[in-house]
Amino acid sequence: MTQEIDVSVVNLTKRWGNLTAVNNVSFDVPKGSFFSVLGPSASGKTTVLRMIAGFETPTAGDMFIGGQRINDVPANKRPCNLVFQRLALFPMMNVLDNVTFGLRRRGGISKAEMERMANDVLARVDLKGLNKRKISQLSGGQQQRVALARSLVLDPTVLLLDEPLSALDLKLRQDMKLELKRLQARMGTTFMYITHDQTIALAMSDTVAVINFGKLEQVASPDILYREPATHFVASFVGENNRLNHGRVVKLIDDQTCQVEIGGLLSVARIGEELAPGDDIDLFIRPEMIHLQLGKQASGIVGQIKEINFDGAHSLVVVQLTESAIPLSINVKFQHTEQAPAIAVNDTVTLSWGRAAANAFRHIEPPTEGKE
Amino acid sequence: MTQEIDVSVVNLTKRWGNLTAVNNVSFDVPKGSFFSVLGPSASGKTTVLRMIAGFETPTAGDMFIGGQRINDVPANKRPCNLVFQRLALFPMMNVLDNVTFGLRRRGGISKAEMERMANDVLARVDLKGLNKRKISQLSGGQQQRVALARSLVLDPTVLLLDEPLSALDLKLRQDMKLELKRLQARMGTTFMYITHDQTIALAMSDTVAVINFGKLEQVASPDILYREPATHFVASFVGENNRLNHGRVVKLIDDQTCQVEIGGLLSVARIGEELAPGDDIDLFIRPEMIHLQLGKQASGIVGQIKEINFDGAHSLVVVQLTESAIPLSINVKFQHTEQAPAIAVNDTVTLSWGRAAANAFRHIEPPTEGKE
Amino acid sequence: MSAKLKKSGRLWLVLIPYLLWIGVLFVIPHIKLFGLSFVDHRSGELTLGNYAKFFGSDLYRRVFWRTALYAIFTTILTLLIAFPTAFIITKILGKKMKAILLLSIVLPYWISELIRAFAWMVLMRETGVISYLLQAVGITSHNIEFLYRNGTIVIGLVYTSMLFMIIPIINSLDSLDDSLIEAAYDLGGNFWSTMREVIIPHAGPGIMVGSTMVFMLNLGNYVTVTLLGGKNSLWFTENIYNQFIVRFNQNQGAAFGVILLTFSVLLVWITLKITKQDMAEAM
Amino acid sequence: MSAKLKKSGRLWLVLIPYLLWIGVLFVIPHIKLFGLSFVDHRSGELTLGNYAKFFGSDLYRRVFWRTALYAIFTTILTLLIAFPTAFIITKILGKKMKAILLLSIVLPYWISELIRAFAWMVLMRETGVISYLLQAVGITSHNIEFLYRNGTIVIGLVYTSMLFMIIPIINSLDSLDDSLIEAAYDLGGNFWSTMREVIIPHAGPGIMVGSTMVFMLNLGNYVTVTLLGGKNSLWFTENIYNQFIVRFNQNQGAAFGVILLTFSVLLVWITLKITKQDMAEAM
Repeated sequence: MTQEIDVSVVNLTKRWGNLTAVNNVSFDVPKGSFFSVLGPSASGKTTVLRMIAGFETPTAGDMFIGGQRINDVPANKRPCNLVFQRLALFPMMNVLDNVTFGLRRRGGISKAEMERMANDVLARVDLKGLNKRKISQLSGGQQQRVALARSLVLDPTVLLLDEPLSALDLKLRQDMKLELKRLQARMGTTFMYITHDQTIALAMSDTVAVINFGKLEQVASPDILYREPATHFVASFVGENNRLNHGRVVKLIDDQTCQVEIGGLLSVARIGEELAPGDDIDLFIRPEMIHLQLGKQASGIVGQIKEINFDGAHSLVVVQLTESAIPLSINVKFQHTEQAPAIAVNDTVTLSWGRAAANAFRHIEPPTEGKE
Repeated sequence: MTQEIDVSVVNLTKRWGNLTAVNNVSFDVPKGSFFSVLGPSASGKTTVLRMIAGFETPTAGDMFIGGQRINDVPANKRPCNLVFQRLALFPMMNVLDNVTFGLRRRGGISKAEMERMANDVLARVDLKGLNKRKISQLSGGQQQRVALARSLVLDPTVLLLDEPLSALDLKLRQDMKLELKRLQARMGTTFMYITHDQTIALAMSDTVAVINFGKLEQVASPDILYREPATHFVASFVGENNRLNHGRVVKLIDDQTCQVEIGGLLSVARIGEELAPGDDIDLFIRPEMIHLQLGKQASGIVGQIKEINFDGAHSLVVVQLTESAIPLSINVKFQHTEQAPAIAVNDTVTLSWGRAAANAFRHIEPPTEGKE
Repeated sequence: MSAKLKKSGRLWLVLIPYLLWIGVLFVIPHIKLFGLSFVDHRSGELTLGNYAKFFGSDLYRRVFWRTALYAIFTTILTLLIAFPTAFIITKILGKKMKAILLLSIVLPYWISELIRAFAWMVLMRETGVISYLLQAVGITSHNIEFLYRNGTIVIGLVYTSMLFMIIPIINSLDSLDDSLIEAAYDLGGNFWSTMREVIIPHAGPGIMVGSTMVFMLNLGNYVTVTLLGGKNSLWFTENIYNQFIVRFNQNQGAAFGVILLTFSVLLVWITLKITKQDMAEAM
Repeated sequence: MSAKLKKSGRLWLVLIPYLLWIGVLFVIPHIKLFGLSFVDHRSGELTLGNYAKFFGSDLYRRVFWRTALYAIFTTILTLLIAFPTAFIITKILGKKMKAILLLSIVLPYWISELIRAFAWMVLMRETGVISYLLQAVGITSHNIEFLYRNGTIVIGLVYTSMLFMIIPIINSLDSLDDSLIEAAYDLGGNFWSTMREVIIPHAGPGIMVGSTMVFMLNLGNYVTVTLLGGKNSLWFTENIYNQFIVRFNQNQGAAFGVILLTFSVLLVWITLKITKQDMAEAM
């Protein structure tokens, strides 16, 4: 592909004393795309962002924006702008002064021109006519949009976003999520979005980079990430998943599929990383890809319903497998369609799933703190 | 029913000057149940809780715990305990001293007995052996459990919980949600849970009371709430929903169902409140209950796919209706099962839904701030 | 608990010692002083003579303006040293260095103002350490008396009032979210524009509280000024002291006191108006 | 910006004025004072005589202990008034009342210590306001002199040092999450157990900083004590003043100063050890 690249990070590393916060990370952000960096807290994702923005200095590695190396460009000269997690709007200024702050720093723009540019960008984020409002008079969603406008008015090559939605409450976050994606599509600006919330990353992004303990785990489109996780971590972190520990590879079916055995039960699974027969593996099965039938069926795995957790659109059904040698329980996402069977706790059911629902990775010991 | 009632609230009202925070609220919490109070921020739900806990004095109305009127019982003598939103663990004490704080206040319990009781409850919340830890040395989930243990050790008639999960991050919140429900089932203590997060309320509760602007909207089990909302507000707040404004009742089919018309399109719908033909209504349609077929089908409503927002287990598909007189777009939750058709943006599709998917309520003007 | 306390009226019961304190020791004495200033020292009759004496005397007026100007100058100098120090303490230093620097600011106040003044006298007199050092490095060839100079008074006052400037500024800077500074920088701001548009406006209330406090302390200082400035330091408080203690004319002294108070309150009020600060809000 | 500043070394450049300040005006003079205290006033030879004179004299020792005990007593009294006041200001009052009370705490410090002391003298002397009021309501039938009594000194000192106690306690209580108080109450605690187990432990560092500061200020006070207590107030700073100014014996004065400082630092250090507080952390 000859796609133009807006942000490029090469072997980026950041150490604080003994701690390696970012470990040899490389990725490219295509021009005009919505790129997310997804990781749990303290995974190093924010450090990556702050290095690109210019607030931290990398220990090693290079960063490029629009083809130009920016390692030695000071933060206030870089062609990128940051939308902060807590927005960091200037409370002592009104909306207009917030939005023109960056323009005023540039110099050579007339006051009328600045106001025209500000009005223009405010209209695009649906804040027309609020120029003179104080920041404290705005609602959470409006503040969010001022923060976007303040950066977008400078027409940055790339807009960096540090989980700006996490401060909003649930309903508003849902709405802003879609709105942000539409805004990005409309403006065509490259967005680089940092988040720990995989639902946001999956819903908004063209490409997602998953990072853990400072290392890049996988860079892929949301559906590849979800369906074909490259590592044990991605399988457990992205999307809900059943994790069955200590299975064993029975045989390889083809170069993508294998047969595994766990507690005496057999299943086919996608091979997540290179595996050989006999390997100790963990099996991940997507709860919504499991087919649940009432009663004991000819094929499939038999179990008993232990819990039904209603969740509106669907229920999370906890099924205890009755024929396995070790105690195993599996969560099934059960869709309440009009054709769906009526289920109740203690019902006997049969579960089945296709190859695409299950992923096998070499076993990793779960953290000892267990429940965390 | 002759169910025993643990908490009873009768005509409870709280005014602050001109503002009525809680407006004539009455409900009963059955013994041993998981009862949630669900509402948006500033709906008055926290005020209800704080009145029951004894931190606010009602302007009018009565509160009963275990049949006893508690209006005049001071907060430190009420047979209920509160788990605070930010937990409010005592940072200057270790885990054991936090848990025994309430026991020490009771007097007449030997030190050994207190320690035995504390160890007992700590074991139940999976915190065995962490007695001597400082609060700051615990993870978020462990602190959560200490807060629970500290209240549960006092064996309260009812445990009040003020959104204690909202401080946790996403993954942990998911886990703790199920764990909390299991703990409640195991201990048998009545839980009264305050939240603005409808997914938590639906998943955990036996009964949910929905409150808005200080008024009780509906008290029902999660599935009734979801399937048969009693008010316009419940339909829009609980679960994701499509809202189509300014429809019209064409005719009543039976006492529960009517035919409605919106932009020239016809649909059947459940009657949410008393309606007559010609009434101006808003129509709510659950995104996951809409059946999507590729191409133009014989029956159903035709539209074109505008956006596909991937979300792992499913995608949110935005469909622009092509045959309506006014611009209408509907969100469809599209399940990625192995039988599901492959869809793409700009595809022509046909949507259909059953009576249970749609609810009609008398039209209410949306808030003027629009996007909020 | 708090609601209970408020309702039961115990609240004001608990505050009584404090309110009595303020009433008896602050309000009544100053009203009394105000009254005395209109009474003739000898005849005991009502008069404006005590004020007339001030406005009729070139010397008194000169000393008064000299005191006011030095107090203002010293306040500005204190602010110029305190602001960068407070900024570095709150926004740049790590936890440990921060504690050490804060301690170094508080420590001097543990030492009696008297002992401190004497220590300086030792340092600055003609045969003192500074004079000795300057001769040793060859800057001067004879003893220099640093005591009883205006510069010495200024140094002493800045030193004495530093804490009262730094603490309010630290308090106001503490509440400034670091990301605001980063945001200003990210949007293209440099050190000076960020200072001017973001940091100083935010610290405004703290600067105001600190400057007012320091100005008032300087204006009313007595010990530091007379010990370092000598008996002829020409500070207005000296005139007040002399009227009360040396001349036993408490009425004249009271009038001088009222003049000093009125002037200072007026000046603070005007400054608040000009900088558009609200004192209550600043607190 | 901060990272940049730190790296470029500009950080210490900005701090230089402050550090010079501390070095030249705090460290050097006190080292010099320490040195002087071991020198004989007349002969200029090294001697322990200045210290021997203190330990050999009943009078000096008595004045010293009297001063120490009064300073401790006054500090405790200040704490007892300041703590409830600070608690009410931070945890109970609304925003507006809070600002008014804070202002009422700061306001007295705007007035020269000198004017304040004179106002009190007017209030308390034999022919003053209090004496007059007591006679008017019939409590006493003759003039009472309130000036030059120990009680008056205590009142003056508590008043003078109130701010330094209240502000640190307010700062520490401000950081106490209200829900901790509610939690203690919810778990069955009452007013006293909540105070003892939750509020006071949390405010510990603030109480420590305030008490230390106030104790030091009281111990070293000169103006308030001598004006209200008279020339024979038997306060140790008076002895120091007399040695320096009246007897021109700066060596003896320096020794007295060193004794006062050593004692106070020791006492603070012991208190910190007993209450297990860390001063750096308390800051």
